[in-house]
Amino acid sequence: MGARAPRRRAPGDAQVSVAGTEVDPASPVLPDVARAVGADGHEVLHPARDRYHEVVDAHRQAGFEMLADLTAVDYLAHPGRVLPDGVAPARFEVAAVLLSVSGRRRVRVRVQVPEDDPVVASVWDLYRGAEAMEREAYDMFGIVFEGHPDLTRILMPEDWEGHPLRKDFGVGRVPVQFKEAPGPR
Amino acid sequence: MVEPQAGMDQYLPILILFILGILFAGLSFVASSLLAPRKRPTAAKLAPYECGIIPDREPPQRFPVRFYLVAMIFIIFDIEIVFLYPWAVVFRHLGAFGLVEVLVFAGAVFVSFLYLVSNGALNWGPAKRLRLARPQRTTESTIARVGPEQGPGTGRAA
Amino acid sequence: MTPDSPTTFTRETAEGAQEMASRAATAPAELQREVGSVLRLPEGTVVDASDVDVERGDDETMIINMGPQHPSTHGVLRLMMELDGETVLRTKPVIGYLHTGMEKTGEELTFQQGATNVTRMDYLSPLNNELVFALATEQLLGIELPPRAVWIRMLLSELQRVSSHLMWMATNGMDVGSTTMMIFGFRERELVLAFFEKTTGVRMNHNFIRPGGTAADLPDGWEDDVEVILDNVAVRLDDYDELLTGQPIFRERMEGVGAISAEEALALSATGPILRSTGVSWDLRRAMPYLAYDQVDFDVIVGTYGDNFDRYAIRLNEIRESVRILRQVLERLPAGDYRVQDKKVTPPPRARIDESMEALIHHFKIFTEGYKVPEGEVYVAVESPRGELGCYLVSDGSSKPYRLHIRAPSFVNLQSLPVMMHGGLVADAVATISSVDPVMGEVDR
Amino acid sequence: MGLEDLQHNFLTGRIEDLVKWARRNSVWPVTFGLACCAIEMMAVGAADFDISRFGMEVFRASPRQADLMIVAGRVSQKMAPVLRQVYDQMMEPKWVISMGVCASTGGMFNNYAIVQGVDQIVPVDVYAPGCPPSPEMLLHAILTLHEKIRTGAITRRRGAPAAAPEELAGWVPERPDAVRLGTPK
Repeated sequence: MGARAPRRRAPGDAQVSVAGTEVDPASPVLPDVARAVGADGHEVLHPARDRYHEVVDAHRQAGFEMLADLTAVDYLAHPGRVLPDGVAPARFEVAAVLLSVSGRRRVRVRVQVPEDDPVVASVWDLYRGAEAMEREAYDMFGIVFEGHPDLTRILMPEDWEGHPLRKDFGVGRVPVQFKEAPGPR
Repeated sequence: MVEPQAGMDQYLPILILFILGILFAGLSFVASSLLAPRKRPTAAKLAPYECGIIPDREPPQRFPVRFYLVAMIFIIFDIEIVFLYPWAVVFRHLGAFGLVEVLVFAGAVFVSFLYLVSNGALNWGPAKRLRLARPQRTTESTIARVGPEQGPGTGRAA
Repeated sequence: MTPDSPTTFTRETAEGAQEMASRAATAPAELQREVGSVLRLPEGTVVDASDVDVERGDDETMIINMGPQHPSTHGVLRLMMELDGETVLRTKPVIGYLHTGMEKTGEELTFQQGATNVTRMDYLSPLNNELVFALATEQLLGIELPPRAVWIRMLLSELQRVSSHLMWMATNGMDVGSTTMMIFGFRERELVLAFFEKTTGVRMNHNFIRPGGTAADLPDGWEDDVEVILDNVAVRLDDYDELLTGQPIFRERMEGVGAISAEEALALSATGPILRSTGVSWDLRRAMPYLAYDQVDFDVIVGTYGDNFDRYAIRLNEIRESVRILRQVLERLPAGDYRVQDKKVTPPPRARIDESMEALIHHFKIFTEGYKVPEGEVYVAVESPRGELGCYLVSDGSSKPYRLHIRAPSFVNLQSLPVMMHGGLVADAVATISSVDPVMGEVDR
Repeated sequence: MGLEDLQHNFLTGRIEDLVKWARRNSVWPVTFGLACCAIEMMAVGAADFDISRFGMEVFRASPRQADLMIVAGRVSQKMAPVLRQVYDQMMEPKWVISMGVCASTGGMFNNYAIVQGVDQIVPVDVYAPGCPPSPEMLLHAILTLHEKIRTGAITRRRGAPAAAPEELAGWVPERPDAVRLGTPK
């Protein structure tokens, strides 16, 4: 009688050894990827844009089960940030925080995205949780994620022009009545 | 035993009831057109309410058959009630025979209801339902408390 | 359509590509993704489109909006659901109806003012937002807090967890049909809010936990206020347990509904009660302790089946754990000053301004231009009642954050909704939304 | 006893007063909780601040059965047309309370995403200040509205456009042409 339930296929061999032995995810050896240690003590990686997907996949194999956060930053008006040598600073930067539940460790992967073609590989096929985060990064910064199943706006209305969190997008302040209200117009 | 009134006037109460019904229905129409504020219904008020979204696709014509099954079950019991009314009027005369007779009638209708339910007419159960082995779960039985000694990721509850 | 019809509106509420298209209009791969039957492909297998039951014609199913204005979507969440009768086949959340541009406003305000903006994101536990923003700023500044400030923050964030879970018990009871639970939950929550009003001055949006400690010390006599709250809540919890757990209707709607497996939860980055309900014991207070959680003894509650009933049991017992933590905090809250004494970061007390010129200059500088935070970027995460609440803060050396991104647990947990609701009834969908406990303020930021 | 000491009661009341008295005591709000103010609105509905003393504890979900819309929270650009649609679908007589500074004037979020004041979309009767307004503040706003219903004109002043008071006619657009403000550059 009820609708025939589509056969629920067990989603793949779980990379996750959730129970049992505690996997100590030694960071996978990645030859030419610049490393640094962030202010919060987490390891920070700066792969090149084309090696970004490969680095994230290596970490997933090494036991980083969850993608905690994925966001983007627009460094247009930034005076100058400290980058390990050999990493060319570009305007946009995508920062992905990978979390290892069994090893209790976090790693941050920061990849530079140039302004002229803001395209970077999507990690949705590795972590299903990246879908909404990448849509938000696309909506707010206009960074296109290749391989994303449905890259549409998520927060702004559909017919909104421009990407609000870019530094050259005005705050959109409505000038208030009293003359000297602080903040740009 | 109440002496039944002679001739036609035993139907008088039914006539009065009929007239009152019509009066009430007519009056409510007239009153609402008089008292209600004079407002032309705007397009928004005519549009179906869909949580604030203006529907751009027209509502589906075909509804799943389950909704009609519920209607059919209602009709079965509705007819049963209709037959109970005349019985109720004269059940004092019928005495024990009337009681048995209506019980048999109700039993027959109930059998049809049992057939419907056994056929799954009321079974709208979700396709995906995790049938659990343990019937009586309490807020203590279903969880495990991981103390500081066990590391994370290993606290697989029983 | 009468001339009065607002033709301009028909276009405006439609969200085009963000909405769910009918089956004919979606590609098979996309349809299969949305049906959620295949979450993560094992390597090397190719899924043929026919595997998904797409033979349903378009007119058999109905796409409805459980839309922005709906009593049971906990705020302005819009769920587009494809129904076959009462069974939910596909779900697509459409969000953004409460987008407030807080991350853009965050770049406008100085670090001193930042807490007022961040505290309005997750309005069921505002103090946790302020806590994560303060921890991130302090890590960039590299300052060490006096112990009293650390323990006051822990006291407030645990009380906030109690009030947030009580609010969840109330609205979850209402969604599943028990209005008594709504009244019970709010009655206890008023006790906690009264304490917050006495300590921070307001019932919500406190702006009390600031970088460098807290805005003020605890009012004297706060111990017996907290004592009253803890005794009351501890007793009432057994009433809730008795009221709800034995109820056949409550069990029917909660047991076995909205189940998710550990692999799916990890793949969808779900954290908090949703991840713990699947058996993975991951609580940031235990795994990556911050503040003084490693000196406090408490248990992490872990579920078994990952369904609604587990999440209900987890939240109910987490209130008990928070009460246990609060009792330990009551005894061991150290004395001392409640904020760091570094003149550059925390403004001087009001009285000193009249006496010393230097204090006046510091006060003036902090409140007008704000203190400069060294350049750098940092990611800090705390355990909010809904999961991992992270703050990715980039500073360019000026007194305003260059980029403030808050990793909202509800924003990520909403992605597991389609997987949980797939195949259930519409009534189960209501119970599942409530068990995910999304707060739209932090989802849309 | 002369005419003058005839107290004002049911017999001597005018139909209009009785209708206004009835409307005042059973104003049913539509659930329009948006953000933090919605939590305070629920607290008003709960046991401590009991709104059912004024016959209002029934929060109707559908606008067809509601008379009062309490806009509780910040109204974003994406939500504006939805708010206008729900307002249009409410039956006359209907009133609007703009709860909180975000609804009344955009509050502290003077940026691209928030409609700076809900009175640009729907005509508002009572503004409740506060962020969020404490339950007592909302109750005060509700009592002000009750007073306004009791003493106001029986047919809504917006019944016929001509009847709108002069000073408000120009400023409050009864029928705004485009609800969504253009994207500020």
